[in-house]
Amino acid sequence: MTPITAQVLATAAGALLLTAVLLLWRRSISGGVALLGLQGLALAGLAVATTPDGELELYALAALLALGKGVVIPFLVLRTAATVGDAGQARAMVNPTVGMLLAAAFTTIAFLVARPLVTASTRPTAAAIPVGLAVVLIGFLVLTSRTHALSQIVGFVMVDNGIGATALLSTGGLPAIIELGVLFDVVLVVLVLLVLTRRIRDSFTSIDVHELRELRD
Amino acid sequence: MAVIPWIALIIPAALAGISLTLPKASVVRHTPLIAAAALLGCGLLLVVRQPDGLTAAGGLLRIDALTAYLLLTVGAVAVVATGGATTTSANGRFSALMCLFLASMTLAVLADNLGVLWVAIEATTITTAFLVAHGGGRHGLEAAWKYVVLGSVGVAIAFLGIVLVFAATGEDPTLSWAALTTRAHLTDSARIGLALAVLGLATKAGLAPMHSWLPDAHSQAPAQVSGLMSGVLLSVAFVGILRLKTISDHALGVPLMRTMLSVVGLLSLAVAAALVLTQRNYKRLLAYSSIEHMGILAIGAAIGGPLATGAVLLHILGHGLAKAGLFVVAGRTLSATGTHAIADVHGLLVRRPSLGRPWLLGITALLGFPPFGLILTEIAIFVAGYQRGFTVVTSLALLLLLIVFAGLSRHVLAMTLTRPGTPEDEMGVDPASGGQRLVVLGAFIAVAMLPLLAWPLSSAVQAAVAALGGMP
Amino acid sequence: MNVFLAAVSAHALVLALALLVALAAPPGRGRNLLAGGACLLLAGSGTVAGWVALTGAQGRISVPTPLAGLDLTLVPTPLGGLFTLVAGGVGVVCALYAIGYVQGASASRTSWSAFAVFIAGMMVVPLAADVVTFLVAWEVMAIGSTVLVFTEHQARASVRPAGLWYAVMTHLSFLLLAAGLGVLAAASSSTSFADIAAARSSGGLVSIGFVLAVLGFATKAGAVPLHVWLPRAHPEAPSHVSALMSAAMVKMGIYGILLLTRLLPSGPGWWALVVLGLGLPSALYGILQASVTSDLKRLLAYSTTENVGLILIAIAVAMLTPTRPGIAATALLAALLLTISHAAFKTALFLSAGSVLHGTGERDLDRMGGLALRMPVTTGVLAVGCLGAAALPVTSGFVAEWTLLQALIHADAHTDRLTTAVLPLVMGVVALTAGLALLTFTKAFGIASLARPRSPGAATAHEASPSMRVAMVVASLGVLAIGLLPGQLIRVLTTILPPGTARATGSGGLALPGADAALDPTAIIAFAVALTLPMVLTAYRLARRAPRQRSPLGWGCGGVRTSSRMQYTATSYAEPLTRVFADALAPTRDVTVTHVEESRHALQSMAYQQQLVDVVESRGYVRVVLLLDRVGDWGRTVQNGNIHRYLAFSFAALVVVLIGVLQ
Amino acid sequence: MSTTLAGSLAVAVQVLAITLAAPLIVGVNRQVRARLEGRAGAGVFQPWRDLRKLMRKNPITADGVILASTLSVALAAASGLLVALLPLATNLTAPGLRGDLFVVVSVLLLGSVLIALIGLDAGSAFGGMGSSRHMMVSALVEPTVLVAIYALSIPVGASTLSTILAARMSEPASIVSPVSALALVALLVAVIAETGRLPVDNPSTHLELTMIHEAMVLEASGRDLGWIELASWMRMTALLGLVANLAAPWGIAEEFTAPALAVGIVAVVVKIAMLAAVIGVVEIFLAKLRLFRVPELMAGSFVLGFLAVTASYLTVTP
Repeated sequence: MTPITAQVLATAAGALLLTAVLLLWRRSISGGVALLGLQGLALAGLAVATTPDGELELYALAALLALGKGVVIPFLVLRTAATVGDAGQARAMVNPTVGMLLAAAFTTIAFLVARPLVTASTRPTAAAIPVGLAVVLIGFLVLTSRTHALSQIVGFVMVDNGIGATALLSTGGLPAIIELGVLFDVVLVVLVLLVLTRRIRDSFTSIDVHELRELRD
Repeated sequence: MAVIPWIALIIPAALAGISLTLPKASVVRHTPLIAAAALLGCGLLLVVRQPDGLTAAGGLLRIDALTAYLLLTVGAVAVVATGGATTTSANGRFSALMCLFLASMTLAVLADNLGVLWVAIEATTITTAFLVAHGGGRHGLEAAWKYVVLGSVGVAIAFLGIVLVFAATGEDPTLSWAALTTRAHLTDSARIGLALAVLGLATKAGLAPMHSWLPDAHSQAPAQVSGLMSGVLLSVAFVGILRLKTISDHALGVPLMRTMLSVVGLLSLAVAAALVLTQRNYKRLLAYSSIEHMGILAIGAAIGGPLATGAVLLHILGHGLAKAGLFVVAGRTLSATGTHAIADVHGLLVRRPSLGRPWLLGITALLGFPPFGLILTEIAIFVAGYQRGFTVVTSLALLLLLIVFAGLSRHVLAMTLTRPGTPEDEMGVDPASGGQRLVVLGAFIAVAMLPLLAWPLSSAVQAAVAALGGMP
Repeated sequence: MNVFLAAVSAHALVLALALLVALAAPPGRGRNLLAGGACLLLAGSGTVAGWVALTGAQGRISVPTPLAGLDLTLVPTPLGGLFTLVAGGVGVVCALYAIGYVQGASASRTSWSAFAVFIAGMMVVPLAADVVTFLVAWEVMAIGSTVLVFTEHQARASVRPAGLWYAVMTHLSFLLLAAGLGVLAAASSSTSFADIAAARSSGGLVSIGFVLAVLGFATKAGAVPLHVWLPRAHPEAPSHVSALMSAAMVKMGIYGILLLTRLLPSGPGWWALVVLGLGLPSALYGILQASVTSDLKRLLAYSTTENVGLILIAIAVAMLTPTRPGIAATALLAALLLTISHAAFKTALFLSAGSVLHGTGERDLDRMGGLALRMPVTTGVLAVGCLGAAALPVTSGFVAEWTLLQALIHADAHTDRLTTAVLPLVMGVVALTAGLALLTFTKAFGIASLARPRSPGAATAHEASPSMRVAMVVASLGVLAIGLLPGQLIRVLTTILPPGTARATGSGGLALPGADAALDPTAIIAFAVALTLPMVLTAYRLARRAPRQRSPLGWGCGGVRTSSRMQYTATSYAEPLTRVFADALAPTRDVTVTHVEESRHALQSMAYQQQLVDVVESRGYVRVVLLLDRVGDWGRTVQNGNIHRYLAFSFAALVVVLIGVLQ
Repeated sequence: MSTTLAGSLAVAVQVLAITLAAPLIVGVNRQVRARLEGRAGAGVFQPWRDLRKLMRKNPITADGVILASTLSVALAAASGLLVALLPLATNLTAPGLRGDLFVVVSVLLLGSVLIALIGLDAGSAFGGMGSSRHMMVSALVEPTVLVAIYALSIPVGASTLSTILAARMSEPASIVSPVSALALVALLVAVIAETGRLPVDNPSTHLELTMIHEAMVLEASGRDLGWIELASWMRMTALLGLVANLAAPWGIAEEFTAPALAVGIVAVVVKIAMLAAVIGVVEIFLAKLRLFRVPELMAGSFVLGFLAVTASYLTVTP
């Protein structure tokens, strides 16, 4: 672990956590998507930092990650946000201050849970695993508290970024085929959700997911 | 022997391509049935040939007695679901997605590498998203949205689990199930990994508390899709849980999975019991009955031992066939009566015998009456439960099963028997053709034959149980 | 070729034949004859198998299933053989009766095949040799009877709730058994009954298993408080089915409890009190409800609960007196005799009730009357059945209750304090039950067949068809045969009872060395005939000198009109009893008075309406159903369609697992 | 002379004697009551004269009455059988006819059922009312009779009446023991209720709402009424004879010789007559109980029987 890669690792992990918290705080869609792009790039940086130098195809994988998570997904979401129209303020189920407190609580839980992982792992990057878990939990929080369809998609991608980060930190990256398969699946899921959002927009006239309550027992 | 799994994978995928490109509607309408028949054929071939742990595609896929048995189940249920249902607006896209859905389930069954298993399960969610929304209008969209969001989030948790299991393999990292089962010691992160993986797969298996998407998705999806999902997709995900349980029992000892599966099983039974009692929609009634049967399977897996595990595998086949047949009949009832509500449908047995009889027959199979095979498997699970010290869990399960029995029979009787004195509102005709009715009847007869087919089935089931490492 | 194997395989073949005939035969008389004949053959082959098992045949049949180590095995035992024999005998009579009786829905393909499955199920239950086979056979019996209860769902709206109660309570019985027998199998680590008996295991777990299994069997036997399905399902099922259910299926519950006493012989003292606690209320509450109801089939159903109560009391006495083997054996003999005698007279009663329903179209006693003239054979059978049920001399009921009384009387105080306190109480309850049974069956026979018909249906009653009459007469002959010659029956039962329990005396009488008592019904009959001959002769001579004269008007203190409404009905007959036992029955009475508009003092009309509902059901079960409905409604509010709530469920599960696994 | 033949002949003689004596006993009872009420009374042999008159008259039955004639003869036969089973004039019994506790009670109840059916068959409101009340009373009486005789059988160890009587004759002290006293009082109350004497039912009344026994036989006439009256008198005599013998067992014929039998018959008739006279005197002072107070009386007598049973348990030395 050369000092430079350690430095890149620290900044990337910090960026990941920061973007996650900011996403929870900011409520506008366009702002959120930008932060999501940033988070994708931070994840790519993390990928670069955790690969032992000289593994050429791993660098290619990191590039693909950056392209997928950093550029393609935000672009798609923004395009749908434009067509959908009222991209403005999305109502949140939980007011920001409570959101922040919950984020703090989940981060402590993440650190508590990750303690055995960190001690058990022999990898130098293991210390940063709690960051990945924290991002997963915060992503879940965004998903559960936002009523806007697109912000739910953002939440889902955040959860995925968190899991990717945990994977990179704890194992230095999954085998290439699996990594590619996962990325391909996530992109496909986002595409499906966006198509559904556009259809909901046509038939429900609003994409406030909280209104989707007709199917009940 | 090695080529069969490839056939099982490629045929559905190829058929998907064909149904997209070929203009002839008559062929495109039946491509899912052809794919299902192919799967059934491969399954039968594999079961007869008794493979013993052959790997293919560089260790990503695996063919052993368990996969052979599962392939047979997937094929059989798929034939019933696609063969029995009336494909009304079957355009190319619908058939293609159905074939892709079958292909992804086959991949999930054949997967040896946990990562491939995850990708396949996620693929099933993606392919079925638009199938659920197909023709359902507003409700279809709402069901699809909830299905995709909840399904993907649940499966993401599974992915986090798999990642931690991968981290726990320490020096020579491997995700191959066969290798993992031989690993004696795994680091502590395997505990969290396996627990999260099982929780994630429990979402796709429809186990509580991750079950909320299931009633909406299964009640809105067209008949053959919900038949397939309820019949075999839940079971494919459940077998994933069984595979993870084998790793956990081997590496971490038995208590972890016992407590987790017992709790999840009892929760599922409780949810099913609570929501079946005053249910108003008969397709949701079937969905909750699926949750109940998955609860029984979870408790059977928690009990472990060769008897209970054999019963679980046999129960998967029996329940899959019966549930697929029932969803198909429910679809036909919906198109005949035009209403979801139980209260609006009465006297099916007399006014529409072609709907009433299979409906009552299938529900009798689910309630656990002879001559259907589910009675035998449930008794085996209860007896094994008591013998392996699960006295409290099994007794609670029995109590909840009684409540589910009461709820289910109350609603089904209200639908099938006549209410003397109520005015006869008009009821549409049953759209199914003779062939489709025969397929459904054949499914129920197959479930009835299960306890009698001791000769061919017992060797297949015992081999599958052995493949699972005998479940200590 | 082992005899038992031959009998059971013949039984299986005939079942297949019966199902084939039921499904293939042309509707109408053709199907009734063929399917009825096949079911007759089926029950006959079952009786043969029972007889073979009873007379001590050996053998073992095991059918493999797809699950490893789970074979369905049948092994003949004398006790099981007796119950198969009883069920088979009743099955033969009911199948013969059904040929003439069934029409419309009860003659459909499903009814006939369900009838065959029901008979086959009951034949196999007593022969099952291990827990799994027993439970599967139990459910075969359950499905057969449930389908049959629903046959007439198009005719009456009350069939569906009755059938639902029946299905759910039967499933409760199945689950209790699965739990009880499962625990017993776990305690002795093997599912076969022989091993459970050999293991002689004891301890807390076995007690739990015993209590659960007894409750399961009591539910099927219809013992209070688990009896609520019986008065609902029996009146709604076709008569030949309710006869089979009441006479044979209920006995499978009794067989189960007897099996338990054989599997766990050395149980603690309080086990007997559990069985007694089920027996006493069943006997008293059952006959009380029977005495006040006016629906004939509901009356017979409650009388089944009463007889089950008496059988349970006999079994409890057998369990209470281990130190006095003579008394315990006599009590066990009493239980067996009560079972066989109840099977005989209850079949006769239900078949005659069916014939009355067939002839008059009425089920309510208040609308019957004068059937003695119009339906002589049915009235004769009803008379014999009622005599048997009221345990009056020369019938099977009399012999059975006599044996029970001997066991109670001679179990004197030398045993322990427990029996000293319990026995007088049991004696009082049995005596009161016998008294109320007397009133019930006097009412049933008197109101139904004597005096003037109370409804047009009763007035135009026509006798039953030949096959029904033959079946009814055979059943009543059974009652009289056991009543007159109990000695022959004792010779058959020796294989079950411990040696020296009872001896058959010369003229077919019965001697109980254990309780040093003897009964010779033929002698009593001989003396009675000797007495009546001179009286009949003098009556005949007097009749020639002073012939009987008929007059349209009765005396009735000089004011009687000849309308049939002046006669007492079943409800009014039981009115004094309802008043005496008002707090146990909780009748709801309301009198609605409509005045003439002009003045408050002149009455236009007055209506009296009394409603007697089963207290156990209205106070206990209805509350449980309401609670379940509230749980259902609460469950539906939880699943309210809000995606955020669903996501919160998943999130909470994730956090719980994370923390739970932390450790 | 084999014992069976002797026993049967003795029982036949007893039945004949009691058949002839029964009207006499009723005559005595009525004569005593008449004298105490200041009336001249119709003489002790009036019941025989009534019987002869009834047997010769033409019976009239209304339309719709089906089994009147056969039931009345059967009732007489049942009473005859009851007399045969009870140890009245002689303690000897035919082999099959050992007066076992349950057999006696069953034959007694057979009589009750037959007369209830006669009441129902009459087809009038009074017949139904009488029959319903009679069955309710006999349903509540049966536990008392069974428990009372059961209490008496415990010190003796056998439940046949003849052995109980023989045991009581051998040691007279047991007659005045608390067990026997309680049991006898309970049995007496039960017998009074069963035979329809005051305070349960007024035999001489024709007031529609109060009569129980009379209501059932309201429609009977001619020889039907004759058979029924004879049967109920024989029943009353037999039951009173049982109570009398249990209280004072002496004089009963032990073996089958002419003098012993004669003494036995005379002794039992005298004892029953005295008991009938005592009942006659007591009835003068009693008013009829309201129908729904009768269950309390029955409950009281049952408790007496129950106490007798528990008392007998305590005194029995293990």
